Amino acid sequence: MAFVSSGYNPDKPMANRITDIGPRKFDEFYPPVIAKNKGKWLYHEILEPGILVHVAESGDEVYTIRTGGCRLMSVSHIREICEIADKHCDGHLRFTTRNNIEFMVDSKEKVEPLKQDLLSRKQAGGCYKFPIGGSGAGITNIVHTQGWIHCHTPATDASGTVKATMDVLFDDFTNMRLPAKLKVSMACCLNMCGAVHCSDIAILGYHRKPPMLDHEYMNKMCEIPLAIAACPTYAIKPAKVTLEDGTEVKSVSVNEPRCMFCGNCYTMCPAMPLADDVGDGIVLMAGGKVSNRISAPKFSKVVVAFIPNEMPRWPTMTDAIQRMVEAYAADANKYERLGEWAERIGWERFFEKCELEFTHHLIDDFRDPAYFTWRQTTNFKF
Amino acid sequence: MAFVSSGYNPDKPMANRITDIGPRKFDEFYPPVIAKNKGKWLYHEILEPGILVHVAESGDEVYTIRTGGCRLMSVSHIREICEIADKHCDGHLRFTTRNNIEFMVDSKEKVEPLKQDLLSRKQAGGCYKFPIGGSGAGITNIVHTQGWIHCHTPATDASGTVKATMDVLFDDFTNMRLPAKLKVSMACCLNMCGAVHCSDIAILGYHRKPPMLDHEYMNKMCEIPLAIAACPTYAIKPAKVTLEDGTEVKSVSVNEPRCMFCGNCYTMCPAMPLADDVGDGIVLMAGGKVSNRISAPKFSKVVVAFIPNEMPRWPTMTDAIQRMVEAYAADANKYERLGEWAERIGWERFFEKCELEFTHHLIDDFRDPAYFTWRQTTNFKF
Amino acid sequence: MAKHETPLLDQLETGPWPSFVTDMKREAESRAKNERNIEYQIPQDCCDDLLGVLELSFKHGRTHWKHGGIVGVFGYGGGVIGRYCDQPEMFPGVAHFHTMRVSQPAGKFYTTKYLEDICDLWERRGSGLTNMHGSTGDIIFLGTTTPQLEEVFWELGHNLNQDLGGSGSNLRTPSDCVGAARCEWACYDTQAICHDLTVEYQDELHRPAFPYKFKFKFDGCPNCCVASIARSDLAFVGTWRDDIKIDQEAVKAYVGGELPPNGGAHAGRDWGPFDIQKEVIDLCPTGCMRYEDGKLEINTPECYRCMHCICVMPRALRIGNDLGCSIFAGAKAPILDGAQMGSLIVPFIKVEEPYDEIKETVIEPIWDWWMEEGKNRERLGELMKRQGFQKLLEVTGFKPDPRMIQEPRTNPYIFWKEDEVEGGFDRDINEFRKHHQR
Amino acid sequence: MAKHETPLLDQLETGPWPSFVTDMKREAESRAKNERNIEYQIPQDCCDDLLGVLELSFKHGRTHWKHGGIVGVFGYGGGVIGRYCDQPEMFPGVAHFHTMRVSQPAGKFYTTKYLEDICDLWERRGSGLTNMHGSTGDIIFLGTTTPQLEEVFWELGHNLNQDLGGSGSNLRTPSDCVGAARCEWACYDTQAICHDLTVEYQDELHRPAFPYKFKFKFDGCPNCCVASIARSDLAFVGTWRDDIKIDQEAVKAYVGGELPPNGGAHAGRDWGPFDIQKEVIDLCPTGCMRYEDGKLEINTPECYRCMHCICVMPRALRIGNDLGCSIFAGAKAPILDGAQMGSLIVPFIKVEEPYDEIKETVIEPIWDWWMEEGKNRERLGELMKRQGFQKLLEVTGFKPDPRMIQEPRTNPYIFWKEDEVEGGFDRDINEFRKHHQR
Ligand code: SRM
Ligand code: SRM
Ligand code: SRM
Ligand code: SRM
Ligand code: SF4
Ligand code: SF4
Ligand code: SF4
Ligand code: SF4
Ligand code: SF4
Ligand code: SF4
Ligand code: SF4
Ligand code: SF4
Repeated sequence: MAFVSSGYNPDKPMANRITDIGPRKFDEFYPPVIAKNKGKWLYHEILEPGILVHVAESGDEVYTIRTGGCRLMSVSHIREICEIADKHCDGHLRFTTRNNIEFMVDSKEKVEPLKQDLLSRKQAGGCYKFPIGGSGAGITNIVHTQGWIHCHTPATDASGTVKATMDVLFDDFTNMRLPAKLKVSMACCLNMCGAVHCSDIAILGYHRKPPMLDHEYMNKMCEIPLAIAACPTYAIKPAKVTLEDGTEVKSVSVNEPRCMFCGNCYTMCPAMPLADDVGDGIVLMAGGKVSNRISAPKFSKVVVAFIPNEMPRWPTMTDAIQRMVEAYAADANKYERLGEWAERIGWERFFEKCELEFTHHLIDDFRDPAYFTWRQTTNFKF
Repeated sequence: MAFVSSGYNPDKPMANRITDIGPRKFDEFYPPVIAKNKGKWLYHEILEPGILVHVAESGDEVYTIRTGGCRLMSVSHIREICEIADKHCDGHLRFTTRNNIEFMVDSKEKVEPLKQDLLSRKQAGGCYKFPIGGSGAGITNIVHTQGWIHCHTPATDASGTVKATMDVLFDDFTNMRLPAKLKVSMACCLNMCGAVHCSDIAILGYHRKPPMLDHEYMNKMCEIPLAIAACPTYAIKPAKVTLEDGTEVKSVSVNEPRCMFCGNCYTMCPAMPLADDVGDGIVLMAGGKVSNRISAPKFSKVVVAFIPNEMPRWPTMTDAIQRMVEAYAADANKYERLGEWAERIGWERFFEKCELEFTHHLIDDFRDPAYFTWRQTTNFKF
Repeated sequence: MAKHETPLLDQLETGPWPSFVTDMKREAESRAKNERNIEYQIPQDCCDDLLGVLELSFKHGRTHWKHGGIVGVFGYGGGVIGRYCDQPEMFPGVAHFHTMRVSQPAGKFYTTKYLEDICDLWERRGSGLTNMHGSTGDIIFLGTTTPQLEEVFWELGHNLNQDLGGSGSNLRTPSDCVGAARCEWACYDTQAICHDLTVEYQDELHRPAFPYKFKFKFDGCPNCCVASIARSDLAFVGTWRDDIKIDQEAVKAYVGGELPPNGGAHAGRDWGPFDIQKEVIDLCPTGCMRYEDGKLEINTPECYRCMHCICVMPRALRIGNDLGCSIFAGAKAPILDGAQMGSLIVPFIKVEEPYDEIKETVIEPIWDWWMEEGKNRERLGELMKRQGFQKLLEVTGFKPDPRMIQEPRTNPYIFWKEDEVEGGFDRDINEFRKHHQR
Repeated sequence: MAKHETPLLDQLETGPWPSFVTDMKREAESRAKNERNIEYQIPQDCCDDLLGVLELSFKHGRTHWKHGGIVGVFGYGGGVIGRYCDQPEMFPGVAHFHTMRVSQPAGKFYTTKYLEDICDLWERRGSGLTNMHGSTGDIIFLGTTTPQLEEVFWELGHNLNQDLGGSGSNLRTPSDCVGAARCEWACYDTQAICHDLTVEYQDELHRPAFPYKFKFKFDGCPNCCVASIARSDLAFVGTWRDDIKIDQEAVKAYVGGELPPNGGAHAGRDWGPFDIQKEVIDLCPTGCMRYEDGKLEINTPECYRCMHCICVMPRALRIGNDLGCSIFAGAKAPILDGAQMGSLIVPFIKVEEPYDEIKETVIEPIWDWWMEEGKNRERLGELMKRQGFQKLLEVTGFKPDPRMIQEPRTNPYIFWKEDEVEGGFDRDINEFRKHHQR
């Protein structure tokens, strides 16, 4: 393959350079019905799962078909999306804040052909390319992170856990039987790139072993002071180490009981890897929310301390998630989010109803505010 | 006055010594109706403010008249209590957990004479000796601490503030018009000897100036290292100081912005007094509770950051307390405690309705958990 | 004629509430008169001088007491609070004015005989002023001189069969609610266990072996009339595990307006006719009640035992039969890290003499841990915060229970122990490097 | 024929949900075929190798990526995430595999023309794999080599009028909810301000001058469809100050069952006939609604604008007319001190172009403070925690408002400043000693 220059001249990086222009302006991209009725919408209705109509003061309508997206998306797939949008939507579309694809048309007649077209497209293994759903009181797409596709600190894979989970939750993507929306999110390490800390159900990758110390290379590959400074719990100290061959090298030692397995040291110093086949796995959290509807936003709570990585389909994890969804579906009141339900029935009942074991790991012992999560009233259920 | 020996011999302290016998056993002191029906009470009724009847399975009844007590009580006053108890109650009585005196009789006929006797007893200035009340949905006695009567760190007086407050709240001591019980408590410094941290309304003495440094005497009167160690905010450091006469002495310095005026240093070191006529005064707190009824116990919240000490009757303070009581009485639902009411209407409304100014001092800025008290939802009222 | 002018204090001698000033003056006068020819063992004018020093504080807005140093009775580390006046020449009667804490009887019932004996003793050997009672629960003897401490202690022990209470880094005098003695809601005998533990742990109460103070309080039910859950290192709160007993006829009587709701507690205002739906069913925090066709139902497993329905209809609803208590640990006042409410460590335990299970499986393992690990001046609640709830589970062997938490942790920062993780923490970096180049 | 065997990944090619594996294979195959004769600027088999490396991770349970060091485009401090494979010999196609963040248009509307241009560019100069979109909101170009970074950037700027997004200690790419473009509840134009601030603060977005990352997110109403309150340093959430507009006829239509509650969101189950009392009035968090005699009333001053009633009856209830937003500061993910939700710092502000008030009285004073006082890697929320909410009030000049707190402080530890206390802190100890002896 031959190098093809874009026009950029490495010797004169500033020549003809364009910077600081920002993104394209949104109004270049609005479909006409949106541009015309922006700010003048009257109401909406969900006609069937994944199909919405919004009605404007002008009487105009916009029909939206929401389809599930793998946010890890090839250009071939994007081109297919464009082909559909060209065919049905005058060349417009949008993505949602949860990585679904929305195809919009401006009249009811256009809905059915678009719908049929979308559902007819399948991948070789039988998966839908464009499943319709993710609206109303159901489960929408899982927002997730990089996982083993692109990051250096994941404790699990993102795309894989998400595919496995969406497959078992698929009926609730295409349906609206739940008491309220149920948002599932995924993040592959405790940096939690996303809003998993406020999701109805959250899948989190977590390490459980302190970093390995590549003593021989420590001082070659890393700025030792930076590695030491990176540790939030001050677990890393400088150390002199004698290698097998008798040479003494500068390295570090880790006070293991203080280590919270955060991987910050590895980010600063490649000689401190902490990934581990059995140490790493999944933490499940539940009961968070973001909206202010009825109750304030809430953080998700840890409900399963650890589930091993079981590739390729993480069955123990998806079973636990399904149990939570089913217990919630069976027991919550209409409009009640999962966390509101858990608080109403009490977490002691949540664990019972979801058939999850309560272990000591779930009791907060991290810093001062831990104390506020302990039970400080006789108001509990036997 | 001549020394009269009890029998104790200072030269032989162990001779004939009696120790570790503990308190008198409770059952020596039960009135017969209590001894007989203990554990077999069926129900109670408050016949009128301060007068209760408890009915036992046996059909026996015990009538209790609760009277207000100054817990700072002379032996002359106690003897008068005994005189009443001998006359009406076969020589028995009890004190409540809030320093009221309870006279118990075993039949209804005995109530009226006892009541008349109690109410007939007044002090020279017209104060009741034995006001009857403090029951049901009213205001009972204020639990309090030592104040200027006996402690070395008070920022206000206890008995004085309590007398002033009970005088303005007296109608609610003898009445039961409130939505629920309203407990007022008092503590004269931030050690908070009592349960003011969980009271519907709490009066708290608070210092606002760091300790004075009696450099000349510091090293003579104190163990400087102990003074330094006593400071919870690490504000005290050792220092060398040159006195007016040129001598250099060992002393301490205080990092004033770090000082939280807790007086721990003064407890350890008399050369660091912090009492001040204008610096000291009152903090008002509100909205705490202890019972688990309907809602969990709650801490009181600071609602007025500072009120100067206004001896002898603290009118600014009692006015603010009265405004809270009246706003609560007017607006709360039946059975709703003050803190439950404030949370239901929102603290923004509480300050309005009680006509209290909201100042920046009331925003928590003490350590990490402060953050949990900030508003983290759009659910607020304009 | 009063020894000191007290123009400010005098203004507290009017108004309806009893005046402590009038009462102190009464005692001052009684001492001045000394009609019974008592051999006062401390200055006869101590009450006058106390009024004087208090007036001065009212004038200055500052206390006139100094820290009391360490005074006490031989062999005990607590029970006495030393106190000196910072104007001893002006107020010689209270120049030394130590407080003694006298261990009150559980339930605070008294005979007049006992109180009179107490009064006689304290009038002779102290100021004749008391607190009935101190915030912890003791009878407080307010103000005497150092030489009198041993004398008072001797007389208490020899003549009144009465010991001192706690102060310092000791077990503090336990206290309780009136409970079964006169309350229909007591789930265990608060007086019995309060007394038993006080006597059992006399050594801990008198001789400082703890990192800091330690308090027991006993509440017969979740109404918490002695505020145990807010201010004791171990709070014992009565509870039950079975059904609330319902008398359907009495329920109807409440509904029909024949019985006053809440035992008449709201009689001071016309709240309108009793509405069981609004006042009970809708306020039940768990929504576990139903009133239909004149029948009240409670779905017991969902009930919090919050007492509300029972309080509102005491003649219709009664606590269950399977009685015991819940134990909460670590409550304390705010200094320093903010107040702590007690945290549930034992959801249910039977309260039966001789209380061996409570002593041996709860109190003593916790004390052992705290005495081992607690820093100087660190309360149990602070140790729990510092070392974590898990540590308390470890030292007691209690099973983790979701009842112990209000909600699970929101942070995933679980500090896994090496023995909990398959393969442990030791790994071979060179093995790893075979699969992951540097 | 695939370059690597992927038996584990192959098992993710069945089931109803779209398979990312199938999609990656599709791209791998498309590159292998290269029907359009593209001059691939990075290894043609990069998608094959990415499948291979992922299969290996599925086998080992460990990632095979190393930290990427600092790579980027000249003059920018962000927009690129460097990444190297730890098995470059086995997977040369992804040995260097850097990500580029491309600033998405507000609202995430696109024309197919634009997307196709993007695809053409990325197919030539990168892996042909993207994320639509990243968690912050950017279009993610997944994987290219270092030499291609400048080339892609050049083409984006010159041919597509398109800039990179943020990474590093910069302003991150702002993002918004669909808002007024297609939602009846938008209280301000989220796209307009999102775009305006992104353009206004390009320098802050591209050139690291901050202590750490900083995020803006724009939600048109309290439903928070872009989760601003949970994950942005400054969250702008639409709100209003006047009455909710009520169409009483439409209310009746809901009550009569003619209109589906919640816009049909609950159609998947038979929840029984709509009960306005149970489903709306009783669930209103403030109890400020009443439905009597066929008329719905809302007591506006008590309303939280929580959206519930509006969500349930979108054709009957509409947001008010006095529109603006509330601003929340400091939300962030848990690392390190636990997650933070945004805290209310501006209860109400108008959102009107050119947004001067928002920029000059909110954003910039806060940035000045944070740049002055923030430690390295300290988010705004952490600075607020460390220096206290009062400090934020000081630097912005906002008036303290009870709306800023959920509840007042429970501890009395107010750190009074010397100038707030009469007489200041300096006192004469000898003067004091005249009244208080040592
Ligand atoms: C398209 C999208 C906005 C966008 O800019 O892309 C959107 C669109 C709508 N949201 Fe949303 N929400 C969208 C993400 C969110 C999020 C963010 C998230 O999940 O990460 C939230 C907050 C989640 C949370 O609380 O944890 C969110 C919480 C809501 C709520 C509050 C639900 C609740 O019970 O708490 C409503 C109100 C409702 O459902 O009645 C709502 C309502 C709506 C309405 C009905 C607004 C309207 O009138 O058009 C839209 C259709 C909802 C539906 O399909 O049921 N939207 N909505 C997002 C679609 C994501 C997706 O692909 O599934
Ligand atoms: C006598 C005393 C116990 C003692 O051992 O001395 C006592 C006695 C009773 N309490 Fe109490 N409580 C007593 C202090 C308390 C305290 C402690 C305190 O205030 O420091 C509390 C907790 C306060 C709090 O929650 O902040 C307390 C919270 C209650 C409650 C719960 C009230 C609520 O609405 O939260 C009830 C139930 C009720 O009132 O229906 C209750 C109910 C009762 C009953 C009705 C119990 C009974 O069946 O006999 C007694 C009469 C109450 C009345 O007069 O209204 N008692 N009660 C205490 C009287 C103090 C006084 O002199 O006023
Ligand atoms: C006498 C009494 C107040 C009263 O007027 O009733 C009292 C008086 C003192 N308390 Fe207290 N406390 C008294 C009950 C309490 C309570 C209430 C309780 O026990 O239920 C508390 C709050 C609950 C708790 O334990 O947390 C209490 C929390 C404190 C503290 C803060 C302890 C903490 O861990 O937060 C201190 C400071 C200290 O220990 O250094 C303290 C310290 C003191 C000292 C010893 C002052 C000192 O710093 O050395 C006071 C002696 C005053 C004097 O001259 O007599 N006192 N103290 C109470 C004891 C009487 C009794 O035995 O019945
Ligand atoms: C790509 C993306 C995840 C994704 O797959 O979508 C991402 C990927 C990374 N994030 Fe993130 N974060 C991404 C959105 C987020 C979000 C969500 C958001 O912005 O709404 C958060 C939580 C919100 C927040 O900011 O608190 C987030 C919180 C973090 C943190 C924790 C920051 C903190 O203060 O708590 C780190 C750690 C760090 O900064 O060192 C981090 C670090 C990282 C790094 C740079 C890894 C590192 O330690 O150096 C990841 C690079 C992965 C890679 O190879 O590409 N990422 N990161 C998201 C950015 C895409 C985009 O631009 O659209
Ligand atoms: S969550 Fe962790 S592992 Fe996953 S992309 Fe973010 S930083 Fe990387
Ligand atoms: S993983 Fe985190 S806590 Fe453990 S040593 Fe590394 S930086 Fe420190
Ligand atoms: S509250 Fe403070 S000043 Fe008052 S008695 Fe207790 S320790 Fe002394
Ligand atoms: S008053 Fe408290 S905070 Fe201030 S110097 Fe003394 S010990 Fe420290
Ligand atoms: S705590 Fe319960 S048992 Fe004890 S007196 Fe109060 S109501 Fe009765
Ligand atoms: S005790 Fe409380 S929780 Fe139980 S039924 Fe009665 S009101 Fe409900
Ligand atoms: S946040 Fe509000 S305005 Fe924005 S899309 Fe969601 S519902 Fe509409
Ligand atoms: S928006 Fe929420 S608070 Fe306001 S009336 Fe509707 S339900 Fe009630």
